[in-house]
Amino acid sequence: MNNIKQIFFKGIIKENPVFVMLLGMCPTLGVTTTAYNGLGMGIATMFVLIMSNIVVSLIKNLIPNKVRIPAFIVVIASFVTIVEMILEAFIPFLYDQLGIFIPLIVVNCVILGRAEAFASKNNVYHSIIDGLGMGLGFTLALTVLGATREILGSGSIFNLVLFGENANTILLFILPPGAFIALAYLSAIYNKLTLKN
Amino acid sequence: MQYLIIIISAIFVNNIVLSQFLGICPFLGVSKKLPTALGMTGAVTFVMTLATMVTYLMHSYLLVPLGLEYLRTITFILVIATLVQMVEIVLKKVSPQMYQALGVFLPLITTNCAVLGVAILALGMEDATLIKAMVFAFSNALGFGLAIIIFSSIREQLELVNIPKGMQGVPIALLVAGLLSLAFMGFVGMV
Amino acid sequence: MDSKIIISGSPHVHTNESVKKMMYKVIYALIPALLISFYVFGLSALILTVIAIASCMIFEYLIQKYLMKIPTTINDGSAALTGLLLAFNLPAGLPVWMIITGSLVAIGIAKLSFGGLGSNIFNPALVGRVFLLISFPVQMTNWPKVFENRLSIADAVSGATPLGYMKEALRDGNITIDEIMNKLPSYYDMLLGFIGGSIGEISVIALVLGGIYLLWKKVITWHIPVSMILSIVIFSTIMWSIDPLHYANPGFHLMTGGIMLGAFFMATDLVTSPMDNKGKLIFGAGIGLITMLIRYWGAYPEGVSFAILIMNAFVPLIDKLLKPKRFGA
Amino acid sequence: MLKTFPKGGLHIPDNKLSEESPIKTIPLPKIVQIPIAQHIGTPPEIIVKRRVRVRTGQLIAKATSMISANIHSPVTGMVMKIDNFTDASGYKKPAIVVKVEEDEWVDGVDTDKSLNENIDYSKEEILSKIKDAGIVGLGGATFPSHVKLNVDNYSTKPELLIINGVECEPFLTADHRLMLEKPKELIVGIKIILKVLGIKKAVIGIENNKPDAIDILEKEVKTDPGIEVSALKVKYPQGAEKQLIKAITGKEVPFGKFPIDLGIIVYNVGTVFAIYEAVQKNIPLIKRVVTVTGKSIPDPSNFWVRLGTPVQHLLDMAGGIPEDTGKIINGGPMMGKAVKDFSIPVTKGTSGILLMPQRDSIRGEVQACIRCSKCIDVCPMGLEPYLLMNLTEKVLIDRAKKEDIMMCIECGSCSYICPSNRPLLDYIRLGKAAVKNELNS
Amino acid sequence: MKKLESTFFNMIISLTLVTLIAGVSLAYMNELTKGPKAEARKQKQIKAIQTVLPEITNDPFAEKQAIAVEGEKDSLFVFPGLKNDKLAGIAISTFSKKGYNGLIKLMVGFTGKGNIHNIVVLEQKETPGLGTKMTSGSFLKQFIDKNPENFDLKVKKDGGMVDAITGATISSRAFGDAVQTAYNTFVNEKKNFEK
Amino acid sequence: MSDSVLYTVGSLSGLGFLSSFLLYLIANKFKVFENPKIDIVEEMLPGANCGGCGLPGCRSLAQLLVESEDISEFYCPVCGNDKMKEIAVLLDKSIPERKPQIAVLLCNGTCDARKPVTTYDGPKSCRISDLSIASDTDCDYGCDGFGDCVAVCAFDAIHIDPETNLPVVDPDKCTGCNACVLECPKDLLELRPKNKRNLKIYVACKNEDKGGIALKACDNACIGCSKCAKICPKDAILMQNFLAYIEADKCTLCRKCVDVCPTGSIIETGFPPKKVKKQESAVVQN
Ligand SMILES: Cc1cc2nc3c(=O)[nH]c(=O)nc-3n(C[C@H](O)[C@H](O)[C@H](O)COP(=O)(O)O)c2cc1C
Ligand SMILES: Cc1cc2nc3c(=O)[nH]c(=O)nc-3n(C[C@H](O)[C@H](O)[C@H](O)COP(=O)(O)O)c2cc1C
Ligand SMILES: Cc1cc2nc3c(=O)[nH]c(=O)nc-3n(C[C@H](O)[C@H](O)[C@H](O)COP(=O)(O)O)c2cc1C
Ligand SMILES: Cc1cc2nc3c(=O)[nH]c(=O)nc-3n(C[C@H](O)[C@H](O)[C@H](O)CO)c2cc1C
Ligand code: SF4
Ligand code: SF4
Ligand code: SF4
Ligand code: SF4
Ligand code: FES
Repeated sequence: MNNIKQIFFKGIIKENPVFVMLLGMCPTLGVTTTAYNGLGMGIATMFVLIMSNIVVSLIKNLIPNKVRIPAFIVVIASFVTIVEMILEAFIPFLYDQLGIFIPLIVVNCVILGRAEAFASKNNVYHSIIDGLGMGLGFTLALTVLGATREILGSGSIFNLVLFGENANTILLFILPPGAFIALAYLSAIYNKLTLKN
Repeated sequence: MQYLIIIISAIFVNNIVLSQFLGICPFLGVSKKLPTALGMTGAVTFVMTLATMVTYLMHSYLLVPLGLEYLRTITFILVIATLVQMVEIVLKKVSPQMYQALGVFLPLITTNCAVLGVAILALGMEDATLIKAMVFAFSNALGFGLAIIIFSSIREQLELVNIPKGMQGVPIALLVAGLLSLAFMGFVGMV
Repeated sequence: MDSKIIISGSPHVHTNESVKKMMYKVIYALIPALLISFYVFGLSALILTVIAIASCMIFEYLIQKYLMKIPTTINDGSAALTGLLLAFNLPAGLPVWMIITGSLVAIGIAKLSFGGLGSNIFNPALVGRVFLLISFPVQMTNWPKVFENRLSIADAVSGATPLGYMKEALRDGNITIDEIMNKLPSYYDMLLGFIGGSIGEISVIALVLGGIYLLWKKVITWHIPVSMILSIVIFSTIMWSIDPLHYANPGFHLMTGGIMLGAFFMATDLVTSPMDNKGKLIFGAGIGLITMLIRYWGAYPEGVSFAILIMNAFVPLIDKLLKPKRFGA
Repeated sequence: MLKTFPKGGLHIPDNKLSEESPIKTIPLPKIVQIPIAQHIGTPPEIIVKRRVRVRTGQLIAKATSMISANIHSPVTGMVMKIDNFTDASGYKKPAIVVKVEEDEWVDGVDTDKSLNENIDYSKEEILSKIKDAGIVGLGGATFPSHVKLNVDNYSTKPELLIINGVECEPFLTADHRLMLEKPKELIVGIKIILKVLGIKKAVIGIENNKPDAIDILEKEVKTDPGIEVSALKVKYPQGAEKQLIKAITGKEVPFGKFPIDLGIIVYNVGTVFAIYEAVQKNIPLIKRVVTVTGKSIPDPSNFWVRLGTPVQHLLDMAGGIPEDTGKIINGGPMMGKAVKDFSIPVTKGTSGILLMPQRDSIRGEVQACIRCSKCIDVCPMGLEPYLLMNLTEKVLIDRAKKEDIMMCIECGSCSYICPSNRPLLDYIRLGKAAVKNELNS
Repeated sequence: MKKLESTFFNMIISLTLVTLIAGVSLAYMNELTKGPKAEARKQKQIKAIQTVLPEITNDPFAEKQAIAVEGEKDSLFVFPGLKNDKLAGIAISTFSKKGYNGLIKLMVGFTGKGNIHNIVVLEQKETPGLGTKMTSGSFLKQFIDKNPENFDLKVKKDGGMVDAITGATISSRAFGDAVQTAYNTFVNEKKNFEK
Repeated sequence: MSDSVLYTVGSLSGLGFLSSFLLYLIANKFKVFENPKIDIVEEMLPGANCGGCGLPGCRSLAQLLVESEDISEFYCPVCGNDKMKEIAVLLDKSIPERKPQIAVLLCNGTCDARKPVTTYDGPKSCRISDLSIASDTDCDYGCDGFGDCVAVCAFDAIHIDPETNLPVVDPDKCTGCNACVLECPKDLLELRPKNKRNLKIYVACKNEDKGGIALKACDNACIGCSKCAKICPKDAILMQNFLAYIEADKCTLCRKCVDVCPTGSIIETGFPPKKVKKQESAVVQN
């Protein structure tokens, strides 16, 4: 039981994909102009992550080593395509916002990384937990980053205006340099907090 | 002239790493030393151009005629994955040194979203042709190279100064990337 | 230290020069330009300068003392200089909280995050300025008209910088350089500094004077200013001779915007420029080239700040590739 | 245009306080302490025992290997102890302590002060005389002179002899006074060396801040077409062999090579005088000129000093030890070594004793490098001292080696100029030691 | 179970199989979402049309018409809105390429008299915080109920009547330009729809 | 089934077929062998890259362990015996048992015992200060106290005690990696056997001067009086250069020598307090 807990929480804190492993940086930086986008991206990624973890751990022994990566990628890509279809059909607003980063979920290093490092070596149950933990860690990081950038850059949070429409906000934070800078300081804070524990 | 615009746009104005946010993982990961950054640039340039060529052809002559655009993601990534793995196997044999230097990052080119991203973006260009797509991919790879080379030389220099404890490692790397991106904002509007 | 015999490695003598003295020399060199800006923009320029310097020094003190927990270095004059140069790069009348934000970015992000004096890659004052420029484009391009509202701090009447005006006019098309030039201040005004712009960039004469003082005192070397100005002159002369109707003459480019401020005071920042003399020449030339690229074809009317920051990024690479010639090699 | 070396170097206030003071012969001290390790190479083997009486000029330690030099007793008296004593290096090393009784010279020595101009020895005789006399370079490196002079060891033919009269260190005036007072002897010494080398051409390099020395020597060489005096622009460290060669001939000695590879041999004026005395008068190397100086010293002077004389004795002769002494430096302020106390003996390599007042002795607070590139500008070897220090500090010794740390001649110009008070040379020395250790292991 | 070896046969079979299964499931998913996807795309436009037009009863999509614009490859789309078979207004999907970052796409609704009923921004890539303010109510409000016949769609700086977004004159200009194009089309096409 | 489904399945599986086919061809043509065990072993090693094994890093050790026939020469002090055995079993090789060791400081020249006679004014580094001066005290052999050893310890096991200005080794953290021993320019650190209660007896001095000179420099110096050597029942104490040295493998920890030492330079640790006699040992708690 303890084991399960460990697998679950390590994705959120000890091996947080964003702050610790530096994986999946592109969507992390690219879509987090608002908290909502970060959350959406996180959930979409989490879905793909869990599903592909399941399938990979199921078929891990059927796949010879040399075609391992292509095979895993096909699995992942299928789920991404499915997410893409679902989003386009049912949440078109988010689909537009996330843009090119939806197909790029395929190459989000977190997913292939987990498939390679965890799911291909563990059973289905553990893989689900791992996917859930990692996915939550990822979602959390994206949402926090999105929120930070949205508050500083647009003066709102989850599209809720905080300072009035004409307030001067620090535009830089919703532009590319701001993404890097905000994440830099968030991870500094993260380091500080986790080091203390 | 239009090629020049594509090139300048890809390298400076819409730099793939600094303003498009593609390929950040290798950008942060393999940039601790200048020589590895150079190796990575070479690998990415090669894979990116080749991949864009193949995917472009596949898109125009297979997917579009058959009405299968929705398979774009899966087919592209399959092609790229296969390609990278082939490059990896060949490199291991031909130049073990370079293989050593790039280590785990060659397989990571597969999951380098820059490659897939550029392949997809290349389709969206106005009046796309095969040559244009390839020039686009090539110059984006150069943009990646420029960014990662500067970045790694900065990181090598930072090895020699005393970074405050809390900023060491990831934060300072991200901060440098941020300031680099800030500086490159100067190029906006140029094309 | 008690009166024991002291032991240390050679050499046992040292120059009189110190970091602090160098920083103060730069500050002295900036005083003429500062006085002109007080004369031109009045009270609001004074407020801007005071707030920028004070907030830079306070941030340096607070961050070093409470966040980094290291001895503070506010006495070495570098924070004050950063504050002064930041102020030089801002328009008079900028809201106070924005000035303070700029100081925080300059000192906190661009300087102390890297470890403080000597460790930073990018020029702190310019990072502060560009951060503000991108974040608050409206306020940052709101230039008070010269000699108006000098004694009040009420909302100033906004004017334009010569470069900004030219860019806007050229974008509209159907107008030639000569027509634009006629509407701009005279060269005489530009030389003295009676034009719109950031408070420190306006007076070419005062800045050149300060630059000469620094050269004389050997705080800076000639390499960067000369190569930077030369490359601007060459590039703008080429464009001007190709199409004099749409590209202004080199003299205009030299006298407007932050070229002199950049060439003598900001590109020459020791910390963020190359060590080697050949490297300095390349660095300067690169700044000149990028400045003109941005002025001609970029979104911003003025490019010196960005150009310096971009070349700052190349400094480690230049340092790596260009080394002094070893004796006997 | 005066000649000088082009890259690097700097001007340091030269403070030649003892410039006007003629070289005095001082009374013998009560005891002398003669360290065995006085030169580069293997230390000689002690051949006297405790409680044995030795005479002035008697051989007391015999050269063992190829690069080694004899040591002679500088006084007459009883050997009291043979033990380890702290020397200028700060470490305890073997030394012979002799209680001084009188000054009775060994036989065959010509103590007559008159000039002897006739060189009637063969090349081989001269060489063995120099070797027997235990002469080593007195310019600083203390490299055994007979080794350097033995042209048969080299594949390149010598073409030019350079005499180093630069004395670029501030404060020191020993070479300057020697050139003023013994010009004729120096010329004879030069001729002796030329004879051994089998060449005709010699250049005496003197910095322009010693115009009187330049005048005197120029007068002396008028009759000798082969020897010329070259006045040089004042710039530290022009006295360093490689820089001097560059200044005079325009040639650069490549890293890892010796001047002889360019056909050049350099001797310090002090060495030349020692060679003159050894060959013409049979006097072994038991004394040298030492400048005793410092801003607070009552009477800055130049002395003829017997080797082994404690520093304390010299200071007594120069007016006593000032109250506020902070540093005792064996040598000049740029290259000299700070020593622990006044009991340290004068050795073959001691060109001066400099006392620094307390307030000048303490180093300024070390600050971060502001990349001002001044250290690069002054480095005469074209190195990047700031980088070498940083690399050593971060223990990146391999990289430091690639950046040519071993080329550093330890002139100290970089530490002198650094506005941040960075201890550049301290770290470079450490880096060099680390590289050497790595080579050994 | 032991892992399969990387033999020729195994490699080909397994990868082919994986792709095969992926293909089947994707095709199936595609069939499933095809309808909703098209519907979603349509809904987006319909919603925009409904916002910019007064109350209508018809399906404007049914009578959609493409109108070519001079010098452009893309065309405008005109959606007539009828209330009880009478023309209530015309929605025009228009665009301008003069935006700060290129294309700006709007849906502009005109009442029969040519008054602007409402405007919706369909697509824009302007700089966040600057050009993007064109989607805000305070900027759009100034166009509502104006008739471009007497409301000059140029920005004030250029002698028109539009209050530009501060710091984003270019975007504002492009916005006005797109509305102007729509209005021109409206004037040309209006009679075709008046029954 | 519609055409589109057919096309989808056809083209996708065709692509899959093609990729695997190509991959197989290329993989066969460019085969390289790299022992996968190296990775496995490397993962088992601590990854501190401390150099305790005498090699540049953990991977080098892993490679040697895998590739050499005889691995008895190689030992990672950080892993300890158990882990090394585990690796040996994995590789089907055998290794000899090694005693765990811990670093001790052979100097007890505390601030009180050894007064400085000069002031050193230079970079705070033992190695650098040693380049310009043997010591700022009269003892040439003692600790400089600038903590070069502290900086080099990858396990945070050494700290300078501000009271004594001497480094103190934390017996729980020290892995016996030897890094500090190699680093100290004065050769003052030595690895001695580690046992359960951290029982140790050793001479904490390296001063080779004659007794009188040594004592003048430092109150805690070994003066080479040989009393300990005489009393030692196991002949475990070696006298050389006016200095005693206790050989760890002969010493039975009987503590006889401790009592006879007139200067208290023999240090005992880990023993229950004796009837109060020599308490100098309390100064160094390692
Ligand atoms: C290890 C060593 C070997 C040397 N070998 C030679 C030699 O073979 N030939 C020679 O002419 N000088 C030789 N020298 C002497 C140097 O050329 C030079 O004269 C001496 O080191 C003093 O120069 P400096 O004070 O500038 O270092 C040697 C010096 C050293 C330290
Ligand atoms: C930095 C530096 C400065 C030196 N300055 C002098 C000097 O002023 N006068 C001098 O005779 N030798 C000086 N030397 C020593 C010379 O390089 C060289 O050792 C000497 O001239 C060789 O002659 P010698 O073998 O007779 O000593 C200096 C060496 C160094 C490294
Ligand atoms: C990074 C950046 C982004 C900009 N984005 C826009 C934009 O989205 N829309 C726009 O009209 N102007 C934008 N501008 C400003 C234009 O370059 C130009 O200065 C401005 O539109 C005209 O100035 P004004 O509106 O203050 O008169 C941007 C400028 C920069 C530097
Ligand atoms: C010649 C000279 C120019 C300088 N220019 C700048 C500058 O442009 N911006 C700045 O923040 N500091 C400047 N400084 C101060 C100092 O170098 C700067 O704060 C460091 O970059 C901080 O590490 C300058 C200093 C000198 C000596
Ligand atoms: S001490 Fe070495 S590095 Fe410094 S200036 Fe002299 S030669 Fe150059
Ligand atoms: S002189 Fe000092 S501050 Fe200047 S570059 Fe060299 S080390 Fe740095
Ligand atoms: S034990 Fe050695 S390395 Fe450690 S502080 Fe003492 S002298 Fe320095
Ligand atoms: S104290 Fe010494 S031996 Fe022990 S772990 Fe630290 S460096 Fe290694
Ligand atoms: S997510 Fe883009 S490279 Fe990793």
